[in-house]
Amino acid sequence: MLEQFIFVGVLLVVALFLPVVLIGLAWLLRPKRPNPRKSEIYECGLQPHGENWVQFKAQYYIFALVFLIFDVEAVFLFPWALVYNWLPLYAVLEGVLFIALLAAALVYAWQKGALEWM
Amino acid sequence: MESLSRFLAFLADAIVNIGDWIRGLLLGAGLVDPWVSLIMKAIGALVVAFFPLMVVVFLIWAYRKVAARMQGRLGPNSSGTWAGPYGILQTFADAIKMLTKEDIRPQGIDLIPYNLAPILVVFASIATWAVMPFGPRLIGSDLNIGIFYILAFSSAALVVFLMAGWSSNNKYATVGAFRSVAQLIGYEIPQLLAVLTVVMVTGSLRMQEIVGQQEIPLLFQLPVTAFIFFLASMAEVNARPFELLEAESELVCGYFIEYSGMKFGMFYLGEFMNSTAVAALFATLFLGGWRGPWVEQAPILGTVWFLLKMGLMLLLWMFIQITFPRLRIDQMLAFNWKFLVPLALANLCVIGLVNKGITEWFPGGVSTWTRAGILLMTNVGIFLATWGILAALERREQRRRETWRAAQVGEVEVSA
Amino acid sequence: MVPLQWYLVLSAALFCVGLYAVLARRNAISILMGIELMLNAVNINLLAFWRYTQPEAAVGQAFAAFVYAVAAAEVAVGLALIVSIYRNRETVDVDEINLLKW
Amino acid sequence: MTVQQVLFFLFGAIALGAAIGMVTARKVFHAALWMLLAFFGVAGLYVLLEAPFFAAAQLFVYMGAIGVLIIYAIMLTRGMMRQRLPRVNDQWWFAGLLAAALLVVLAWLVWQHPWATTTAAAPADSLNRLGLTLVDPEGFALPFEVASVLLVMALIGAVTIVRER
Repeated sequence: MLEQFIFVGVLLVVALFLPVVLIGLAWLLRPKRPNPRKSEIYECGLQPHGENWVQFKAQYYIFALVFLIFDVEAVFLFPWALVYNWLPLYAVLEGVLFIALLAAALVYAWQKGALEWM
Repeated sequence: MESLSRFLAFLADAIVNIGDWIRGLLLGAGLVDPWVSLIMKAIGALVVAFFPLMVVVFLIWAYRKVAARMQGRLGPNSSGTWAGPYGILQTFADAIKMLTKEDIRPQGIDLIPYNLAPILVVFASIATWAVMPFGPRLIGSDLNIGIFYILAFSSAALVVFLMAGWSSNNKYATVGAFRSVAQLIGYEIPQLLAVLTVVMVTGSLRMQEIVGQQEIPLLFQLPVTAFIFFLASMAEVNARPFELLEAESELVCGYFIEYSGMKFGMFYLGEFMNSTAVAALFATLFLGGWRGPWVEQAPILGTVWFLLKMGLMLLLWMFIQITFPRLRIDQMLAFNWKFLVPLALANLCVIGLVNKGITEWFPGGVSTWTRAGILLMTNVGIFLATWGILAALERREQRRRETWRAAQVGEVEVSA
Repeated sequence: MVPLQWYLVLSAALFCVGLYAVLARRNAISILMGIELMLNAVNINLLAFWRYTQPEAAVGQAFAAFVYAVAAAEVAVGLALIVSIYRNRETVDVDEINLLKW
Repeated sequence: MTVQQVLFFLFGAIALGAAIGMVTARKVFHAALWMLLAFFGVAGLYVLLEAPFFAAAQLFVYMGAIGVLIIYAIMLTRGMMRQRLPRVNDQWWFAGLLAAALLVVLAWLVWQHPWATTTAAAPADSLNRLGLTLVDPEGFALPFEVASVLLVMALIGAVTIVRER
């Protein structure tokens, strides 16, 4: 099994080096004339004002929360889906119950208005 | 005649045969086995890593040509400066421009995450190609977690956007990053559930086996799943109806606003590479990958079929990208959470029950065609039910709006 | 092959680093990150024992999957509490959050 | 030293180094990034343990979902980061001592215990076995459903707590 991952490891190394090489090449070729006006933060031509602290809504957090729950469910559902063809009917029903509970959570969040963009 | 048929036999599986030839050459040069296979893997990894790069070079050119044609404006071949026949050199000109552009380093950035983000974007999108089946025997590594590996890398890549946005020390970049990640994590869920449906029907996570199971392409067995996957992956790669990442008019450029030169180029490259990967994934999961006529005789044709299917998906991607306007963020999120996710959940449950039901109902087993037919009918049913529910909701909404408007004007008595 | 002890020592080290974060950091989010690290150390242990004692049974893997679920639940509720406290008290410093101290 | 042992040291060093980076980072955002790197190292260890599904799940759940969630939470409690507070409390030296002592004890215990290990290879279909065990009434069918209930409860609780009233 580990032999299969040799290729993945080699590819990951190549994938890491490719952008590094490209950026390094650009670093060799490009002009370097920084000046303070140039390196100002872009704010549509206005003088930048304050930090990048922005109004941030708890809504983002709720979306990430639902995403996390679904992601973890996937860890359980992938092995289930993999052996689906060999499962008896009741085992499939167990999986469906699992998904139904998930759907109930989604319905709850929906009813509470947690999925609205305010 | 003899040599011609040998040449044809070589050509029939050209890429694998070239690989065998190089291996023979290395063995002949006196190298021993673990090193030879390591070198072969390195060559394979280089080919796999450069493949999306090559496709992107072509894709950027094709995108500009198609966009110019469809929107009735000047394309690269008529841009004033000569860019080769049909403007084919335009992408190379762009690449040279990016290479020689000054890299502006804005004030107050978080140096290490800022510089790491463009590298990791390309890293993650190349990494997904490790398990893509290019042909019957052409695959980087047929992992037993195949499709889950791709999902894992595309999910882990989300953090890179937050890294880029936050370390830029720019309000637009921060808001852009947080918004786009909110979109991407949302659309990852229906994509995930669609993939689960595919895994359930094919019974494997291995990419080659998913392709091998598709005597009838899954598009014709599970059209609803394909539809969900297509929409969700359009959103994943920020194609126009779901394009929030850039949103030129609102967020100027999204999370990579402060990047310039080659680092900007990396984000640009990563975006096109992701589109290519998603097109290849759709071709593999729903269009049968390398399957097609005469693949048994000449396995090289499998690669051709794969590329053709991928190209078809990319063309569709371009058409939608060029013709659609952008949605608002609230519309986009509502579309995901209130339409795609419930539909994907219902689809997963119904397909799971019906498919098992077929097995239980016919103890003798059914032919692939009967099963596909029943699944298709189920899909039509799911589609009609969804349509009905949506139409009913729309009618209710319409009625509510009308009564409200009438009450506002005061022309009609409001009746409950 | 890597000896089992190596994995166990490594996971003990990760666990202790996580423990230090939990005990010493002031920011509540850092504390939660320390807990995540400790749960990861537990998972390494579970999978190492699965691999080195009973690779033919799936029990170790099943437990690892349940640890994922518990970690997700913990981080979701924990962070929600922190966000809520921050909204009311304008701080996530655990030394200042002492309403329920006695 | 075999290739596997070298890789073990590589990934172990990534995980442990990033973990130490996490507890010593000055900014919380940097701590979160270090934590993600530590998770990546742990994923590499899972591959060495022939549990590739869990390696992918590590990227998928920890780096994808939990990473995003923690960074969002850091963003939400951002006012915190503008004050210059010491990042550790008064008892940090005691905590460090305790953690080090625990490490020494654990390492000693682990090292001197004669573990009865098997050299059998992991079955190629271990993931299928996991799937079958999870829904087997003799196996983990009940915990499987309870896990779903737990996640639903976590979602409901977290949404209730965090929603703006």
